Amino acid sequence: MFPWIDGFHWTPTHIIFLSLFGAALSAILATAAWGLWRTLGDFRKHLAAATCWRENFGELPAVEKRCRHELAGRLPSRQCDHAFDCRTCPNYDKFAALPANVPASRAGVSYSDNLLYHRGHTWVRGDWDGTFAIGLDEFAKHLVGSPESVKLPEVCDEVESEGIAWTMIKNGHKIRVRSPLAGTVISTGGPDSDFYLKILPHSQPNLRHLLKGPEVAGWLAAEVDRLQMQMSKGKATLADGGTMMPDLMDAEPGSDWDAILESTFIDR
Amino acid sequence: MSETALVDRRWIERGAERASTMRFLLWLFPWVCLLLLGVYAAGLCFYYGLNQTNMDNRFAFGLWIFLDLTVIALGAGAFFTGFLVYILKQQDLKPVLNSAVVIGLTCYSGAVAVLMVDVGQPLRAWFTFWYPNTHSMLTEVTFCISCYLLVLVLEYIPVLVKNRQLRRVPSFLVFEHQAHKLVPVLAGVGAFLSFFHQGSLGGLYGVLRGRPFAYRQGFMIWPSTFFLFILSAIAVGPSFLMLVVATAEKITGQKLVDFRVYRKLGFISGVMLAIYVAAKAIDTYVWLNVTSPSMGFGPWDYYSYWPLSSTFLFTATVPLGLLPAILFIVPRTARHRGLLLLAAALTCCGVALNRFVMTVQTLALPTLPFDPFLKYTPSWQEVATFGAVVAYGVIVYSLSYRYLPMFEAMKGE
Amino acid sequence: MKFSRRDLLIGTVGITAGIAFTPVPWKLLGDASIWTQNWPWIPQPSHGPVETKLSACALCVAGCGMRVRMAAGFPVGVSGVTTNPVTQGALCPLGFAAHQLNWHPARLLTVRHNGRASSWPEAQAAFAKTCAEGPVAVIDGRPGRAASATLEVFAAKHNGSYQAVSGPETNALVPYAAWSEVPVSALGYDLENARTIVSFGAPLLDGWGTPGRFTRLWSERAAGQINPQLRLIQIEPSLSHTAARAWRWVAVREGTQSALAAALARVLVEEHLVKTQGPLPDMTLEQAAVQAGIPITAIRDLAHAMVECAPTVVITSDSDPTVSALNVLLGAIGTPGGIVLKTKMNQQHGSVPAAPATVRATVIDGTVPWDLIPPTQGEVFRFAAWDGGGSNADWLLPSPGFLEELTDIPTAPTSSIETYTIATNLLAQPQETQTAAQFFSKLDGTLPDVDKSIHARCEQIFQAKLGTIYAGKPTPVAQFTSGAKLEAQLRNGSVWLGESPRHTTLRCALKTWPTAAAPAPVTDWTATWAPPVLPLLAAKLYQESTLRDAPGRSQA
Amino acid sequence: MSARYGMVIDLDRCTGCGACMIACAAENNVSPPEPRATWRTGITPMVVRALSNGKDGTDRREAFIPITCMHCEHETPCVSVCPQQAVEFDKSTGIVMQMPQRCLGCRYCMTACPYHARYFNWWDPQWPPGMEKSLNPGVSVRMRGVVEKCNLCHSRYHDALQKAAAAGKKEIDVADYVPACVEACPTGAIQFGDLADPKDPATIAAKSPDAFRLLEAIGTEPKIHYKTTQAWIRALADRQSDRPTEAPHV
Repeated sequence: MFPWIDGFHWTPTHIIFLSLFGAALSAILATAAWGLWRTLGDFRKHLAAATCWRENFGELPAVEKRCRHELAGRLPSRQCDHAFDCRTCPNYDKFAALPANVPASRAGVSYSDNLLYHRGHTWVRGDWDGTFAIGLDEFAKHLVGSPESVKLPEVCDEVESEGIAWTMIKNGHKIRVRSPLAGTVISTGGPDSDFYLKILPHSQPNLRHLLKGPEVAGWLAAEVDRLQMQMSKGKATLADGGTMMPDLMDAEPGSDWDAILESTFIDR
Repeated sequence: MSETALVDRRWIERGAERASTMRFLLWLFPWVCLLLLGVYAAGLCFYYGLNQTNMDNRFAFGLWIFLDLTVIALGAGAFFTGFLVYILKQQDLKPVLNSAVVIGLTCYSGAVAVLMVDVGQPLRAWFTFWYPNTHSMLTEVTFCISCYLLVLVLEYIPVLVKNRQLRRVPSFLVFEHQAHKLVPVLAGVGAFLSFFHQGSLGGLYGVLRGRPFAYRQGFMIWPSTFFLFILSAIAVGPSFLMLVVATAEKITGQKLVDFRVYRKLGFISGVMLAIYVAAKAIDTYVWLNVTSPSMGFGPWDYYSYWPLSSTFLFTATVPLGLLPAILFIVPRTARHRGLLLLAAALTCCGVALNRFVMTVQTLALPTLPFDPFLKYTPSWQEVATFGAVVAYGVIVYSLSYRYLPMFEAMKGE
Repeated sequence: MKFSRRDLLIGTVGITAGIAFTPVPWKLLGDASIWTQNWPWIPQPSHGPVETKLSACALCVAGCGMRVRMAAGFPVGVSGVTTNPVTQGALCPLGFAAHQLNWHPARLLTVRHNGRASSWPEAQAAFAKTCAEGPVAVIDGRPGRAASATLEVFAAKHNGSYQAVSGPETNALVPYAAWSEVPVSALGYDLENARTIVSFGAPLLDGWGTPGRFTRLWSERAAGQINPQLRLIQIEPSLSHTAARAWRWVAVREGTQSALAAALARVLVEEHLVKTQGPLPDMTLEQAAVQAGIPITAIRDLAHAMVECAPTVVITSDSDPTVSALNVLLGAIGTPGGIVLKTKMNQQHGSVPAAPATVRATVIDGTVPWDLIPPTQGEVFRFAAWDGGGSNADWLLPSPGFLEELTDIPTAPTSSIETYTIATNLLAQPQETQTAAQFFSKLDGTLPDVDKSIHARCEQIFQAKLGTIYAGKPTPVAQFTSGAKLEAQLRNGSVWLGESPRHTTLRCALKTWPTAAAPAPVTDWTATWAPPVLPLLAAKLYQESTLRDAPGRSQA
Repeated sequence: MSARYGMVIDLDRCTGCGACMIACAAENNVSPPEPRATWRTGITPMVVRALSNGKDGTDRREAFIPITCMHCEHETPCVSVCPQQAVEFDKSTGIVMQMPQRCLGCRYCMTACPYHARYFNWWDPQWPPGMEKSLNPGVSVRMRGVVEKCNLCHSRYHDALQKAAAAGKKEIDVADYVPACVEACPTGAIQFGDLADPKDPATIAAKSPDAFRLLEAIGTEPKIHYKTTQAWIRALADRQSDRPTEAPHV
């Protein structure tokens, strides 16, 4: 195969044959190497979480990709094509200007107007000192109730936007909660305190991708419907009059929580 | 739901309808047994040597080479579908692409595994790369197949890491994301390699000047069988793919791909098959009237021994070649799912028969005038190893179907 | 720093990638394939000084000259000796693997008594005891050797009997010996001068007599010629190897060769194809033809073909006198190209006193064919180098194997000229083994010693000043200045060839047409092969190829 | 100058004794057969096979044909197919060399050989204890799983070369190089010589009208020639248009 090996002759066949296969093989290996290189690059550039999120978003069922403006009733129907990242959405302002119409009561669960909500059922609260508190919203709380264990990042750890902020274990289900924004963890709370994480973003963050006001109502309503659908797959009972009963996971162990949690926390 | 079932469920696509864990295990059980038996048989061959087989100095190749040639032909769907989707941009074939990759991977890895058992000194296999004789078709085959196996692995990884649990490892998912952009390159290289080794597998016999039954004239260094094998492989690949998917649909009771895909695959098979049959006819004519007589061999020397053998040539070309081609192409029949699948089945049988004739019949026929016509029946070890490859294919495909998004493109977006 | 799953993954990938860049996997690859090239369970040839020595093969009566290639003191290959006037460089197929016989699984290296392991002292004691009780019968398979003398003397001393058993070729000569009142050992076939040879089932091209002698003759004078100088007519029921290559093959019905002989005799005499007038068989031509299953016309043609090209000699595979009688009619006895008398120099054998009824012990020499079972009560002491299976003796006594015994080789039975060869033992005799002669000498020191008798024989040849010594080039004995020189030459593998035969002295009268004897089975070279086992490589002929059917003898 | 060693085998002289087979096996350290070995799995680099005219009864004729590697001169089938150069055509002698140590055991060369002169070691070679002392030091033992065939007793050629070199000659004395089978033939039916030398008796014999080669039409230019005066044997050299005769014992 190589000139220094017994039996090698500088014949045309040798040269043509080996160069052909050399080319093919190097093409294959180069491809593999390139893929690996790009992967490492993404990690270095902190794009990994975003990439994963985009991959996952791409495979969400259509019904779970609804645009916030549709949820807010500003549009009849629109699918998000920016992976829920309204910061990059060119049409955002155009639609945001339209009037919303969602009766606040439509939401099956309570929410606060001065919190920003993430589709992964976390809320964000900007504090005076420029840090941001992150917590689970009511919907998620009702679902999970009191988790058996919570695994929070260490202080000073970095969290990526759409990356996994913390994980909880409940009835043997591992729940991975997405971080609504990127930054450094400066303190950690938990189920008992009123927040889970306090983080300090690297720069003044753009929070446009988070839901607020009527969108939240619409979104939560939609979520409750979804929940209802998924649970009724097991046996058809749910909260009386649309308000959710607490600690559903304990109350209804029979349901397909696996699927429910996945769609709730958008974690495939 | 039991604990294992729960865990099992977590590895399955969200919202995917799959058989219960128990049923799945029951389905796997016989195949696993077959696989283990085959592995044991192969072990015997490694430990005691090839005297475990019924091959001999005259039947130096046997069941296994037939298996290799057939399986690799059937696996051709992988490269050709990839070629169509990524190079010729036939996006509507995307739904079956993943299963094509899985089929290809199993076929090729299976074939290579059997080859390793088939050689007398497996530990010297790498000599072929170290001291390659570039004039040998077998060298070409070895190089191509090992390179192409690499390609298939690289094509399979993205499918693999799409598994619900594996994808949670960010690096996997990111790699998948990046690798996906490069699949066209792989598809291109794969096509190149496949064209060559499918051909070389034909050349393997076509160059045998000492075996006038197999020897063919050709173009430059390539005998006509080189091109015939490429054609037949391309023809049978889509058919086999279609057959496998249809079987999967039957077993799982789910609609996996749209019927349009079937028709498209069928049409490709049909056209290729038609070209192949025509080429084969010309080749046979030239061989029987020019090539073979020039070496002192007449048709009688091939077909006088074993009455059945004379029908092989006809069977492989007409009922198992021309007929399916027609079924595939004529719209009235192609519209009919049953006929389409029948045609696919016929095509697969036809190509298998052709490979059988090229490998086994070639060796059974005597060359020396005072030689007898030889018979050979494989030993149980050979058969078991054969079965193991089939089992291996079924198992890998089943696992992939259950745990990987094989037909993701079907998800209504 | 905690160790996450991701670290593990990257670690493994890194390590595997890294290992590929170390020499380790490549070295392993190389070593693995080198290992396959010299597996410990595959023997390697022993290297050592290579030399070529001459000796002779003492495994059968033919005693062909052998050129032996020795490496590290062991024979690693044998071939014929081209300067040997008898074999002319030929050997039988089995000869080429004879050097492996000494390691044959059936090799006998322990004294066995009724199947149980025993020892030489015990055997000695047992034999001494029986000797004391009564007479001893000694059976010799190869009379005329130096060792034979020892056996004979011993038998005489113990008022026992010395019997010489003879092979098919010698037996075929017995009728002529009887009719012309000469010892069988004095007769031979003058093939070199014959023009037509009619063989009744004798495997002339398949191990008959001395390999090389007739085959050479045939290949030079007959092979492939439409009208050959030497016509070989093979009369045999089946198409044997000899029949296949014969000038003419006559398929005679099984066991009816004496009938055919009778028919031929009638045609020969009645149609005056021969000078002699009889005697004639009482069977008519028609009867004979019917018996033999051959049309009369064919028999006539055959008879004519026989005499067309004289001299003609008939050779039989067994001692059926009715067939032998044809030679008398043909006048092929005592005439060139017929049955001739060798120059008589050696003392005669064959006039054998029958074994007394009261023998207490029978000693069978290692040269006796394995399947010979002596018709005697009393203990049987059998010497053999290989166990032919089916123990047919009370005592099995290991004797030296191939090239392990110094012995001399008298004239081969079919030869028309006297020869003398010495088979020097190129290998040391294993101490587990003894020849019958050595066994006797242990009991009785006064017996003639083999080495001495060989010396005496050489001296005799030197004194007679007859014949020629064939070493590299032939030298007449007369030119030798000393017996010692001559003996040295003979001991180095040369051959002594006597004077060419005298024809006139042999006369043979036949009063009446003899009566047929029971026909012996047709043989081939595996039958004329004396050892009870064949070399393992012989299986190439009948197991690994379709050339021959497996011989009936034990492959051990 | 390069030699072309070959043979002319006179089939009329072959008595089918098989001496060449055994001499060959002994010379080349072929092991005694494994009990299960048959004519299809055994190792007989030189093999004598029976020919017949296909008739029965008294019309039947039989002959014998020694078959060994034909050392094809042109487009040597086995050389081009070997994937890893374990088969080599020696340009200086015309001998087709097989290198067992290089062989992978794929047996492609065996399917390529029209004369079936190649043999695969289906079993490990085995000798009874002690018999390895009788092995020819000039030839190495082949292991299980590799292909072997006639190398025209290459070790003898090598010895002849050394002898010539010792005598300060470039070319070997033809008398010094005689393959085992040639030496063994009791009827001198096998003529061995340098077919490139027009004066060599073998070359002359190969040109005689009785001489022929097996399957000449295939065009591999075998260097083993045969000779016979018998028409029916000659007829078996090439394919006839009618049904070929079956070999006996098969």
